Amino acid sequence: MTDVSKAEIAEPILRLRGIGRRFGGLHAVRDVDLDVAHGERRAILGPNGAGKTTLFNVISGDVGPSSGTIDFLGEDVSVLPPRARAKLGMGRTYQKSRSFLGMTVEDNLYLAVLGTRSGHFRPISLRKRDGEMRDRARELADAVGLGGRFGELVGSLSHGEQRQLEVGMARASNPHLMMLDEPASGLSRGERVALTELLLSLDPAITLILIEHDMDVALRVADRVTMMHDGRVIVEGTPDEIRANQTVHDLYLGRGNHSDV
Amino acid sequence: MSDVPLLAVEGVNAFYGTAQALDDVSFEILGGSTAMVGRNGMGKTTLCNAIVGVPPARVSGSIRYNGTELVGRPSYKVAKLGIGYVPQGRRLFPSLSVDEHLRMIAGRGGGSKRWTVAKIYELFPRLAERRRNGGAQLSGGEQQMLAIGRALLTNPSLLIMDEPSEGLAPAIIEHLVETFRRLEQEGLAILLIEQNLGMATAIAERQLVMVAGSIAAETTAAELSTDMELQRRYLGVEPLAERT
Amino acid sequence: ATARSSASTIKIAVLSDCQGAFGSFDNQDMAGVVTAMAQFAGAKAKNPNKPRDGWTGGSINGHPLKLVGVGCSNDRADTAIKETKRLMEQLGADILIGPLSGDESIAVANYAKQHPNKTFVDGSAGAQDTTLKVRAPNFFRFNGDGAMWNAGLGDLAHNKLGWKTAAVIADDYSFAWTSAAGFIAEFCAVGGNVTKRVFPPLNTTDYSSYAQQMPTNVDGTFVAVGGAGLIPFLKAYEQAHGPIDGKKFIGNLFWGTPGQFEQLSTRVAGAYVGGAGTAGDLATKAAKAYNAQVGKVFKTIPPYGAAAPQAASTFTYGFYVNTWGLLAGLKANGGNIAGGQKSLQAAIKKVRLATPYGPLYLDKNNQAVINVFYQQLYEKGGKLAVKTVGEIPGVTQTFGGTFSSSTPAPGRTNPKCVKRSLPWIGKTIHPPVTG
Amino acid sequence: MTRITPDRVVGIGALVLAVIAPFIVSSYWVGALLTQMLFLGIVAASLIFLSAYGGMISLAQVAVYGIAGFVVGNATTNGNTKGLNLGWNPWWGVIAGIAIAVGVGLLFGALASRSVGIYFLMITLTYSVIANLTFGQVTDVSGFGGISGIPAPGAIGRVEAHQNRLYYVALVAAFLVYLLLRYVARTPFGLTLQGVRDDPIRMASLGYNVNLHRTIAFGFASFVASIGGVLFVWWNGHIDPASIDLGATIDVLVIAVIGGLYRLEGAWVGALFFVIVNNYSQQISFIGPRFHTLIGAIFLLIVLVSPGGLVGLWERALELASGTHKEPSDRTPIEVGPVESHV
Amino acid sequence: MAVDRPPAISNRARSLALRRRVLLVIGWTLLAILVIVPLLWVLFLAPTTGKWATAFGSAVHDPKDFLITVLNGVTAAALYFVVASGFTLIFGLMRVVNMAHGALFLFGGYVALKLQRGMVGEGGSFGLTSAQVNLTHWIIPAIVGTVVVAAMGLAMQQVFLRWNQGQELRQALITIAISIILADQMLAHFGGVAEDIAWPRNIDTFVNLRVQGILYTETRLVILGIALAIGILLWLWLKRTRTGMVIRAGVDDRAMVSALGINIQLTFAIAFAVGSALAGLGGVIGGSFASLAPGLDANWLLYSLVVVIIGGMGSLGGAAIGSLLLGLTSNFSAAYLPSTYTYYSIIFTFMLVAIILAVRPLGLFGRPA
Ligand SMILES: Nc1ncnc2c1ncn2[C@@H]1O[C@H](COP(=O)(O)OP(=O)(O)OP(=O)(O)O)[C@@H](O)[C@H]1O
Ligand SMILES: Nc1ncnc2c1ncn2[C@@H]1O[C@H](COP(=O)(O)OP(=O)(O)OP(=O)(O)O)[C@@H](O)[C@H]1O
Ligand SMILES: [Mg+2]
Ligand SMILES: [Mg+2]
Repeated sequence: MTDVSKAEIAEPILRLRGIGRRFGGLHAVRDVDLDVAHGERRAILGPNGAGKTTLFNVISGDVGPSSGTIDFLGEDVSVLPPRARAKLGMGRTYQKSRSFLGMTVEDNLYLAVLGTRSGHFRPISLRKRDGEMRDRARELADAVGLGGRFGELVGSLSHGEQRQLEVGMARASNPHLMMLDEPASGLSRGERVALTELLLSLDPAITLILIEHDMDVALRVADRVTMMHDGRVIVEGTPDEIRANQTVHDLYLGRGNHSDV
Repeated sequence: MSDVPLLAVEGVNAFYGTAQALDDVSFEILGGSTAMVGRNGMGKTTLCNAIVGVPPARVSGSIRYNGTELVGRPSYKVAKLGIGYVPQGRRLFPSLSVDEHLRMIAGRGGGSKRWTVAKIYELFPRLAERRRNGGAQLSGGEQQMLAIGRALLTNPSLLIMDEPSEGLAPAIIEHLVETFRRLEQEGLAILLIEQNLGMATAIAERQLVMVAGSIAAETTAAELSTDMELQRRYLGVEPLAERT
Repeated sequence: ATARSSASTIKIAVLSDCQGAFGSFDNQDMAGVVTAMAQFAGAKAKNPNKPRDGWTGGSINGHPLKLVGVGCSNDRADTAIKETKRLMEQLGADILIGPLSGDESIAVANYAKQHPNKTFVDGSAGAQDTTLKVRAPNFFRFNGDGAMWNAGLGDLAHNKLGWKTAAVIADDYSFAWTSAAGFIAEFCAVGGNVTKRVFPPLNTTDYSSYAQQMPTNVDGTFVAVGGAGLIPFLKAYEQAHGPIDGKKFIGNLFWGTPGQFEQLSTRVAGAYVGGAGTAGDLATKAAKAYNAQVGKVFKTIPPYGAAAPQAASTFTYGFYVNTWGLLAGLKANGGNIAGGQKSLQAAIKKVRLATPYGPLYLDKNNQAVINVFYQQLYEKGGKLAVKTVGEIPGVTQTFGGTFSSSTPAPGRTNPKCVKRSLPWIGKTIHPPVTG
Repeated sequence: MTRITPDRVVGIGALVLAVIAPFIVSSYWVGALLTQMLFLGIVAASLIFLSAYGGMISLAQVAVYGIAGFVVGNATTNGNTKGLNLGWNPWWGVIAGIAIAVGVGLLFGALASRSVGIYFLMITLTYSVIANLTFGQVTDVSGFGGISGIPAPGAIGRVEAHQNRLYYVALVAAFLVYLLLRYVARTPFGLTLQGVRDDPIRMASLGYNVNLHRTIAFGFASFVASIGGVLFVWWNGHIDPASIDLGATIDVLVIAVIGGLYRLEGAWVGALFFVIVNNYSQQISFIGPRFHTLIGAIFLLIVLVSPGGLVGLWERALELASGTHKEPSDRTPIEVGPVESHV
Repeated sequence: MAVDRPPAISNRARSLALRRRVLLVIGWTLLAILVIVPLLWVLFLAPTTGKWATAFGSAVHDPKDFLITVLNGVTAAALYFVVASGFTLIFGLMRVVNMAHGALFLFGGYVALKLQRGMVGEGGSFGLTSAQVNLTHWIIPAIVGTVVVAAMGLAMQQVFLRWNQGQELRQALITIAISIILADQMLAHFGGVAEDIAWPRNIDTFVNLRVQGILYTETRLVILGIALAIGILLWLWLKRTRTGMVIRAGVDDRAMVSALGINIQLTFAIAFAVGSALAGLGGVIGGSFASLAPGLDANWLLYSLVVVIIGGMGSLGGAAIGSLLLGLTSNFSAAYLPSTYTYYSIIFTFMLVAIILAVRPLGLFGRPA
């Protein structure tokens, strides 16, 4: 291993300093510092409207930060557009599904695979390359449980099935950093269990950041948890520390825990 | 109550093009809360839309509310009969602010005037803080709160909710469970579709299970939360013991 | 008798406008054609209240004249070409009468050049290029062009009204340029000076800025704004400079054409206007006979009502005189259209007509040399009326050499203001008029 | 390998008919109607391509086609009263026409690439108005009366004399355009375009340059449209601003919609229908000059009964015949993001 | 944990920052060219003689004509606003691209014109001067024209459009087809000659503005007043009642509004009728201001489109700004372009639209969700 890559491993894969985002007078995210190490599984918890999704949007570049810097893989990406960050190795899902409703599951995944590769504008199909990408799409569909609906238009999938597709699309480019925004929401219990398994079985080199209100999923998968409230990070710790933390219970989990059985 | 059920669903079929999404669904609700669970893509949303009259599925069969036939009736008339709807995916209006969502509906039509805009803000203080935000400028959970508030404001006597817990933080869910229990005691009937079994069983004693477009089983909250075999059969959950 | 019945049919098509700005004159066009057919070839109108239905019967030297189709254009060259193709190629016409307006006629003349074995006579189009520049040997025009129609006005303005300087406003396209060119060429020829030329784009709605910039320190203004723009321009002018003094205005045919001038209302009473080679109120025998003839063939010409008063319309007369020219040619060669119609074309070239509005012959470009009239608007019982006040004999297309096939076409800066001698200056006659 | 479907049978049948058409129909049909159908179909196909695969309903296709036509006109005529009269070889004219049209198309596309839905429609409509006004007002390159006497290349010869030659050239061009568009739709470029149509934000987060993609797609469609423009001026020998005015723009839109906005075949089906209706409606004597009313009514009827246009009707007929019934799909291609109102 | 050290600034980021700066410079330069240079030109630079001569010279040189041009621009804007406000309502709120708006405009004008001529009794085929027309002769036709067009728009919406709500292209084509039919029928019934509605004599006078001795025509000021009244009424209607909210919500998700117990079709019908009525009223005013003739329907449709596009869909304020820009641009380019170039004035207007849309893809006041 070269010095550079060693240094990279010592460095966090993602480092936020002083990140803030305002919407008019509202500070949706304020002064967030965050370091995520290579291969870490990080959960971000917080009450509704705490700023979790906004933080994701700032990291992925969908909205610009009002203040602060974002380093990814040791490079300052604060001014890069989303597509450049994707090419550097970020992949994400959206809280509200964003897939291509007029295309088949296969083509959705194909596009997700192609995104970080070259040849977006290629007006001819190369049998070998496309075949390989389509095989990869097939694999992904099977992995998220959509193998049986490979050829169908996404617009005719049920809500939960579209949520499954989201995860598949985020994985497609083999990103270094995968950000999942409430991947379990809308999934049935069976699918949630499958999702948890899937996340647990991910390549350990992949770094994962997860927003999730289902504690069964979040606390099982994460090895570190960040809790946000009113745009700020207020607690950080291991799942067990979080479970035991009184603030977390007061602000987020409530007295009993109805999150699931 | 008299012998007429509040909601009587009888032999309902629904199609998307040639694909059948509901297959001869029949059940009745006399009052109180009923929950329906089922895996993704089983037809739960299709059923809710069929009751309220929301496109695009083609629906046949009979759905009666207090004896009035709903199939073929435009949905605004269905809503006026006293059916409130919290749709899956929230379906807010991006062009309206939070406040406008509520004001647009408040005070319309007859019925009990139990709910007012102020009461909704009381129920979800978060919405009051965001009253000027557009429907698409809310966080996922806030959107869900607004969708619920919007439905309550129609002052329904039957409330149909399609996965209302989606995206909500655990504390809010807890809060909602209490609220719905209270409302049920005040006479509101609820049909709840849920993936969150905790919420489903906390609110409703009666549980319907939908599999592949039909009601496959009717059971109770207690049974559903404890009977792993039932869960595995209908919800695809592997009992923990079998996992490695 | 056998020779007669075996004589070949001559297939004729008419190209008129039934869409666009001139769309409502469709029936006038056909009325002109059918009247000539009735008068010179023994045809009968199919429907005395609907000229567009065409004629029945009619023959020249035993050759039946058959109407194979009426084309329907919209004052655009493209449509005119498409319709011409349909009429000539699909319906197989031998001879085309038309079209109605300027740019269409250039396109048809170009088409004619490509099809030397067919014969074309104009309808009422007045573009200068059609005969001056395109010069198709088989395209004939028995009406004047836009510049010729304004002959006499420059002489009138300078020598009778005493204008030394004038401003010109005209639509920014070729017909209006040509129309203005007729005034400018003559006004300058006799020593006047055009100090300002304004060309608002077509489709202008709000003329206020253009009206505002029309100079008031000139002796008079020549206006060649037409279509939907003339009334708004006049209104804007009133709003900018107060009521219009008719004596300080000269308009082109847009001001004087029956069916159109009525709309201007009495605000423009007193103004002189150029015509289009016609004079409806002419008291000569020939002119009266022409009106009567139209009234005999048709009772009404929709949508404008009674037929006879519409005889002097540019469109009725244009199609009439061109059809007449064609029939005169056919008569002269015995209705022979064999041999690529060469003998017919040679015969038409030699045609001389004594028209209701004076004698006429064709120049070397197949363009008629004609008499031109100008009119004056006046108030009669609270309504605007028009009377013919001047006739200029023998107007040629070249304006004494101002225009030729090698000079630049009339445009925003052409023709230049140059003094020169014109053959018809001082020869204006004041013809007898009715009413 | 290739299955025999009714679509294929009809398609091949239509192609065969098109090839032998000059031997079975009148020369007017070939020279005037069918040739016109072919190049109008090409322009409409460029619109359908953009709309079906890119979600961009462009009203600038006629403007681009006009630009190609005017460039060819200015470059290849000689001794006319209007235009630049460069007198080039017609083939150079074609190259210049297509190149300039594609260049302008790329510029148009770049400026419009951030607009979607109705706004895209409107910005492209203003392009078409600007093109129309520019050629109308700038008398150096055209002026209101336009350019006449535009020659076709020597190989095609005088169009008036050899109508079949231009017809076959147009047929080959249309066929190639059809194959090209169909092919491109399945390539990475085409699929990416469809992704951009469905969700540009997702595409950006997957690593795509959305605006660049839209721009290039627009340039590509301009290329196709400009082929139509070149054929048009060869066929017509003349072009003027009215050839690309609002009416002409709407004609092409109508052709695309009547044919069916979701399938490329629709372009030529719609064009054939349009050309025939236009040509014959006024020959119905009782309609006479009011044939626009008839045309309007026919369009209205088709839009009302079949969202998928004539091709949609055909598809529905096939379904009925085979017993499978599908709801008419109304994928409306314009999807406008909700707009906040703050009146 | 590693110590904080400044992150490597990549080449990509650097070139992006550079690109951003270049774009900024280009943007400002463009802005200067488009706004500041014309402003300086009009105010100080425009000469009265020479190659670049303009009609009036600069504002400093000839303040009176400058002020009149401003007034002309503003009052023309008022007319554009009246016509476009109905289009905004239908197009902006309901997302129906009503391509028949121009035809409705023309039809409203013709109805009023025929009625006015009937009332004055001078025979239908002769134009009237304002001296022959009193206030009633104008107001009654205006009301009738407006109401007839409202009914016609309503019928069009009920019969053809309501089944296709949300399918924007299809609706646009339906209205195109209707406008083709309407235009052809109007040509058949009202003829091809341009005609105009006469202003009543009471207002066809001049008002002394007491600035620079300007006598300004009252009719234009009346149009301005009508436009203001319409603007305020519409604003109140949409802001102070639920209708506005319901329409906007209905456009976002019709089925959901209905599922909340609101009869959205009724609301749409009312909105469509009002929008059409404004087209009719616009036709009456436009026919009095300018003229009525075949083909003008397309012009006014284009103006309405331009206004709404510049301003941003669904924004009344935007429509007002759009009208102002259109009115001022067309008047100023006609008066302050060098005299040998005024014929390009009309291109300028559309360039303006293209540039605005390129910079602000949703129009000046359009906001994304
Ligand atoms: N575009 C916007 N404009 C204005 N306010 C916004 C916008 N987007 C989000 N907000 C506000 O910012 C706050 C943070 O939103 P965010 O979506 O980040 O919350 P979240 O933590 O993801 O919540 P949830 O768990 O409910 O999804 C919310 O209160 C929301 O109302
Ligand atoms: N608009 C549509 N067009 C075609 N098919 C559809 C459509 N909506 C749903 N379906 C299909 O109908 C079936 C039932 O869908 P439905 O949305 O009712 O499921 P669900 O039980 O609500 O699922 P989930 O838990 O994921 O929300 C699914 O197979 C789905 O693919
Ligand atoms: Mg969120
Ligand atoms: Mg569902």
